[in-house]
Amino acid sequence: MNFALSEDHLMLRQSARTFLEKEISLARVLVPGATVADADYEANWSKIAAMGWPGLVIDEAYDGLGLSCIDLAMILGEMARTLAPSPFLGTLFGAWAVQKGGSEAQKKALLPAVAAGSTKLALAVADASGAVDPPSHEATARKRGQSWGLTGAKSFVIDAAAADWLVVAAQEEGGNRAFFLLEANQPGVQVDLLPWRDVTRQVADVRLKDAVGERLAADDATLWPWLRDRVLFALATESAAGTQRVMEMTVDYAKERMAFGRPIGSYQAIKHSLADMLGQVECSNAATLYAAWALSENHARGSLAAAMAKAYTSDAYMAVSQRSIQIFGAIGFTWEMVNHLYFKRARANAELFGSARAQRARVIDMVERKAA
Amino acid sequence: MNFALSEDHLMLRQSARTFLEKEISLARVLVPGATVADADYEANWSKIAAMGWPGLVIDEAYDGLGLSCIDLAMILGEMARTLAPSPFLGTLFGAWAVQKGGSEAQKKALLPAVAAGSTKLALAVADASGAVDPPSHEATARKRGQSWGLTGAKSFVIDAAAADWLVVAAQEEGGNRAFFLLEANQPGVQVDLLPWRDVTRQVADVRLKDAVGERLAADDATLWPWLRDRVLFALATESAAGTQRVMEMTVDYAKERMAFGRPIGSYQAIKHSLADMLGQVECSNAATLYAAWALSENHARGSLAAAMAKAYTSDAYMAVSQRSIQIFGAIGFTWEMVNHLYFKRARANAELFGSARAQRARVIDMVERKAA
Amino acid sequence: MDFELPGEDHPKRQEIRAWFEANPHPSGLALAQAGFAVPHWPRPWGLEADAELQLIIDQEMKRAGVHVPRNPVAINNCAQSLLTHGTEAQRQHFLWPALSGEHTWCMLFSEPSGGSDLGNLRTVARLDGDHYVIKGHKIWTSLAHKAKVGVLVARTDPDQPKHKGLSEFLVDMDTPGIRVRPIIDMSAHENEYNEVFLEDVRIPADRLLGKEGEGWALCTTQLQTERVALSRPGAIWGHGPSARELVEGLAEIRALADGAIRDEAAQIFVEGEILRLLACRALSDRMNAKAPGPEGAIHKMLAAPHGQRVVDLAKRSQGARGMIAGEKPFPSQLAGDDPYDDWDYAFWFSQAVTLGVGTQEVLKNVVAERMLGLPRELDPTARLPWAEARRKQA
Amino acid sequence: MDFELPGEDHPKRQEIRAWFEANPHPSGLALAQAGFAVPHWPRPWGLEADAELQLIIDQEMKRAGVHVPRNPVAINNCAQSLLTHGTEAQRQHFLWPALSGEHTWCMLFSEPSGGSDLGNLRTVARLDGDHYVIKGHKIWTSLAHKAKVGVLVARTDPDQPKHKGLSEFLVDMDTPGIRVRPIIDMSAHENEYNEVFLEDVRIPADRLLGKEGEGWALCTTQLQTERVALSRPGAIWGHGPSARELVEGLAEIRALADGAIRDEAAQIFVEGEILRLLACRALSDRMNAKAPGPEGAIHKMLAAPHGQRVVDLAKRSQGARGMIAGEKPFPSQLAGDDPYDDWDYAFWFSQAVTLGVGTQEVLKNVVAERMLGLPRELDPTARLPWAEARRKQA
Repeated sequence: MNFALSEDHLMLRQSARTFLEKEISLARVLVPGATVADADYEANWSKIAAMGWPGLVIDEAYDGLGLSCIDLAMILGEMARTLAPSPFLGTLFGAWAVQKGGSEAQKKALLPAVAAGSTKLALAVADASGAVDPPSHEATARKRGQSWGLTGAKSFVIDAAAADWLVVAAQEEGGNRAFFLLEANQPGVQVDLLPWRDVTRQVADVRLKDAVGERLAADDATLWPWLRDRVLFALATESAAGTQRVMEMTVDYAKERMAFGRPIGSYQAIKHSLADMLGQVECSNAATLYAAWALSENHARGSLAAAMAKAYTSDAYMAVSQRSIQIFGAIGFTWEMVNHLYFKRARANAELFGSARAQRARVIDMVERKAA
Repeated sequence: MNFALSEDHLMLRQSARTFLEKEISLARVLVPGATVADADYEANWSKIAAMGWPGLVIDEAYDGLGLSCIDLAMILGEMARTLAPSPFLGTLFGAWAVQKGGSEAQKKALLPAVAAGSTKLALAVADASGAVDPPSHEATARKRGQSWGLTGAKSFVIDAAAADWLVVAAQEEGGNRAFFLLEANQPGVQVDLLPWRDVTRQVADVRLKDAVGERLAADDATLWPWLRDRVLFALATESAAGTQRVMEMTVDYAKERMAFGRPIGSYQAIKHSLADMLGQVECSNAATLYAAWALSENHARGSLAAAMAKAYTSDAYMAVSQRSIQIFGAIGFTWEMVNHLYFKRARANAELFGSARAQRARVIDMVERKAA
Repeated sequence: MDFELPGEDHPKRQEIRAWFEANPHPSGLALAQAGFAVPHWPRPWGLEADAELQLIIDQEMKRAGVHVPRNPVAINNCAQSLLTHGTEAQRQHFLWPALSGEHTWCMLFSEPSGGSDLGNLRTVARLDGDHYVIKGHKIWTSLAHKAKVGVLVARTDPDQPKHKGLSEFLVDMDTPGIRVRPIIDMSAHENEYNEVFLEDVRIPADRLLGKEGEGWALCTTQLQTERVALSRPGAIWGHGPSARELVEGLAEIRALADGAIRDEAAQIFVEGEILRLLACRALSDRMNAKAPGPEGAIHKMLAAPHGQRVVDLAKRSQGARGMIAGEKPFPSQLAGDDPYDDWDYAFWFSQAVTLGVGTQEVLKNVVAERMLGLPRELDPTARLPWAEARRKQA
Repeated sequence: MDFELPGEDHPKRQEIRAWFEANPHPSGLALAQAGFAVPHWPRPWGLEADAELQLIIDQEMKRAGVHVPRNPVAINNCAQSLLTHGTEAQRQHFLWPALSGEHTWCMLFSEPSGGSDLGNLRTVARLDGDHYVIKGHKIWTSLAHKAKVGVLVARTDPDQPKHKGLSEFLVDMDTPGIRVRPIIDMSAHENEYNEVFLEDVRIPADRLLGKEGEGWALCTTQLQTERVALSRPGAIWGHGPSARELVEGLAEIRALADGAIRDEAAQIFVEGEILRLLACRALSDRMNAKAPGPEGAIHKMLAAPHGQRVVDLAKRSQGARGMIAGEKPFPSQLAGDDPYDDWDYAFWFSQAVTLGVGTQEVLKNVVAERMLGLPRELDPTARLPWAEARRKQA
């Protein structure tokens, strides 16, 4: 047993941090009215791709690095610390879906290009209400010889407008649910950017009208639970790392900012808030790393661990990023400071793929089933 | 319009405070192991009866003072400030039931003696689960010529062991629900004191076996909602006044107690807690006085006001009395200090006749019905 | 005690209503001259109205669809100081344009280095012949981008302790040397606040309000909104949606079926109703001629986080859709005239309500110190000459 | 990273299990001599065990139904100081009876006037020939009513600043002049704490532990429980019911059908699981030879209110029945050996967990100052000679 990170993991994290601190700037997003279009989204992707990160979790057989969820957590967390806008997350979700659910041919056709950074993906699960569990099937798939025709609407699709290929949950005639692979650049696919409050992330609606696709090999019943656990873990990892970054910058500010002749961090109201924040950071990190380990090991508690991590980190990130604005005072509420970007990422991560409360409902269901 | 208390009310409150501060002592309850039997329960009653308080809300026609719920709030609040152990509350609940639900003969027979302090009452509504809404009818009533025979069990009956007469909710053969008046001192009535944590209040189980009683004239459907609103208001009034008393003594302590060379009340963690307490006190008082006014006026919002007051004051009293123990530090957790008596009264009041959450459920039901 | 508000047949109400029936579309000047801009002021500006009459006027204006001229800084905060501290010339020059809404006012108080420690401000005003020359940098100035008149606090004597060397001025906002920069906040909405840069701004010496050194007393009085807080239950400083509208909205989208949301909504609803009662009690206190005290602080201490809870639950009820800019949580609740009536804007702006006009921490100190008599926070800089204290901190 | 605890086939585990199979009912002395009382200590007292071996020993003792001798003050807090600061004679006289449970120990630290400011204590020890004479009043002393040995902190030099003039002594609790008075707390349960009055108590000078003036360093070390906190998820300082048992109990009485309770229970469950992980991480840190730091404070800062939430929800699930003394919330969960296993007692005692061994406020200061580097709270009395500081406050 060893609950601590290994030297290798710490080094991986440190090298990612060094790289990102040097390469990523939010300056252009901190201009009022900025959107993700101003966020160096494509340029960041080129840098990230050059590091080989798109292939992190792709098997070595498909030219990836074949790393575990723990390794991924090191790098994904660092990206979330800087909020680095890029199509990394959508591509990651898509790569997971193809790697777990795709046929050998599908994997061979797509994954090496993804690992090389030349192909980007996105995963379309939710409908306009945001519901994902089970995946919405407002989209339907109709068999057309060897291929399928997809029609319907998806929403909250991360990085859809950047993606070359979409992985879409849809319902077959007859009612089976499955995932389908679609080329994004075809007449039947329309992608509309959402005016998303988290301007460091690209999120879009996708409308399909007889779009041509192929079906992933795996059943929905196999693929979705596996995929969902990883998606939740990834969002939790982002949230935990963001929480820690917000705490750190708030502590720094509280040491410097003076009021009535002393640093504001010497007032108990601030001081105790920061101690509470550290507690939330410690808990977020513990929950997330446990999920990373459990998913890496395909442990029986993986689903539970991922749901717990998403539940805890969602609330903690929202609370800490909100408290951070309060401690910075009015300046922390302006567009020109980073505080609001974290606050918005926190709230967006909390809602995507099921809120903290929805995750807690799943946790208690799992615990009851186990007890029964 | 005038949301402030009148001079008359303020004087009534002040005279009650002066009397109680002089006459009531909790010294014998502050000895470890003390129960309500040590609490000068009967002696306090004699003093209170001599003040005419048992007749406060009884109509002048039955030798009472015929005062309103606002007047009552002045005196009941003061009793709750000192936690004055006595059979006042049970007698009040019983008197309300008889006055609203009794026949002219029943009122004539009982109320003058109650007003004079020579007869005490208790109201038995809940069953062993504590449920009251609607009143439990684990007790059944069987017609025996002019009188009724009652059998069954009641729990959480305030002041039952002191009462000369019990007012009992029961179910008639055929299923009608009603309230019945029973002499306590008869073979079919057994009263067992509960080992109640709030040792400033007497609470008992009542077992009935063919006990002889008579039916109150009013229907359950008329009487219970009227009675319930007043019971909730009375408990809320106690809680609001207790909250204020706890805040005051905690503020005093925080000004005197030194740590690290300065009063603990100069530390923001304590100071801000006390400001929060004052906020809770202000809200509790506003909610309670509004309920007092609405019930005095038989206003359409009376039920809503009583439920809101019970909901708010239950949570506030629990929170403030708990925080008080924390601010006093370890000494505040010993039996010899009064803090725990308020904490226990807070929790008992919160649970009796439906918790804060149960009241909130009623509030939102009423709001929805009104909206519909 | 009587919790009924003045009824339909109240004689004063009849009188007011008759005025609005006779003047269905009054100009700002007409409203001001009728005394409706500041009914609690003495004549000729107001009607010497008690709190009840103020409430009636508010209700009747609402009924007539008429608004007081939008000039909150003048009408709620600052203009009243001219009655007691202004010269007759200042009153004649400034008051009617302020009350009629012709001249929008703004408050040039806060500074970037100050935060809660407003008294530590650095802007200086130096007397130079018959002018003051002002140099400094203000921030969080509402309405500066629309204002004709700025009420400015500046340091006239740096060798006094920080609260003693301040003075207040009435500044024409188009004086050369004044530059206004809008601050866009996280809501991305049209700016609420501005920065104001003052670079050798020369103003006539008769624009000094009161005497030199009275600036701190004037501006702290002005920051306590003087006009009785009428029943304003909205989430954002009394404006915008309230807990009642939250519950109606949640009922409409059937969100109250969820037990946890139902309980949370009920809790917020109860809180909101109690805050209404507290606001009415403050009104009664005014009617009973009780002087306004620090209860304003306790009301804001309770109302600000309550308002945040109102808009937060509405936002969470939207799920992921709540992150789409401009998305409305409840279909049938359309935005009214007030920008805060927009639920989405109200949510993203709501972080400000525990920051503006005293942070939540400062309010709790005020409540604990002034209402409960707890020991004051130490301020080692309070008694030193300001310039010396500043050197020490540098 | 590897979150699996040492498995059934771990060789050390086999060895330990064999010992317990050979010694099914070991005496306290046998356990101590086998090194199981303090496995992390050097031989002959312990086994120089690392954290993993300690965990295995804990689990195997539990499996064998055997308890470490109940002497927490000696075993967890104080006796280890004798290894480094005691004389050989002190070690020989005190250690085996302490580790075998023959002599119960108690800590005579806190005083009524002190509260969180322990260093301000007033009990004095005056050297008189070859004895110290002790005079003072201690409070919150666990086990004083059962103890044979008291570890006492007293002031030996009032002219030093408050933390510098303290010394520590090993006191026989049956020395004339010591009177123990039990403190009954709000739970009405058998007393957990005592007051101890010391009236001219004469003890041999060789009962001084370490040197004069080292008392503060010794007692602050002893207050940090030194033995690795193993996976103790109970609500009351690691003992008693945990969040898992709460959820099982609520399921049993069908309370989880209520949406609001279900969500609250889930929240507490998640918190409890995370606290388990944090405890295990501390264990890993010990195994990786990372010195224990202030994480103990953060763990208690999180675990204490968590424990209160566990017992509070259980209590509320009882409704009015929860106010009946001794009433159990969940039918099938019977109390075990530990008194805190009783849900009702655990609830009424639970107010203490945010007070004992550092109040929640003091812990937050420690976390903020020592882990985040925030400025320390001012203590104007810290550097003055204690006697002078005391005169100033009087």
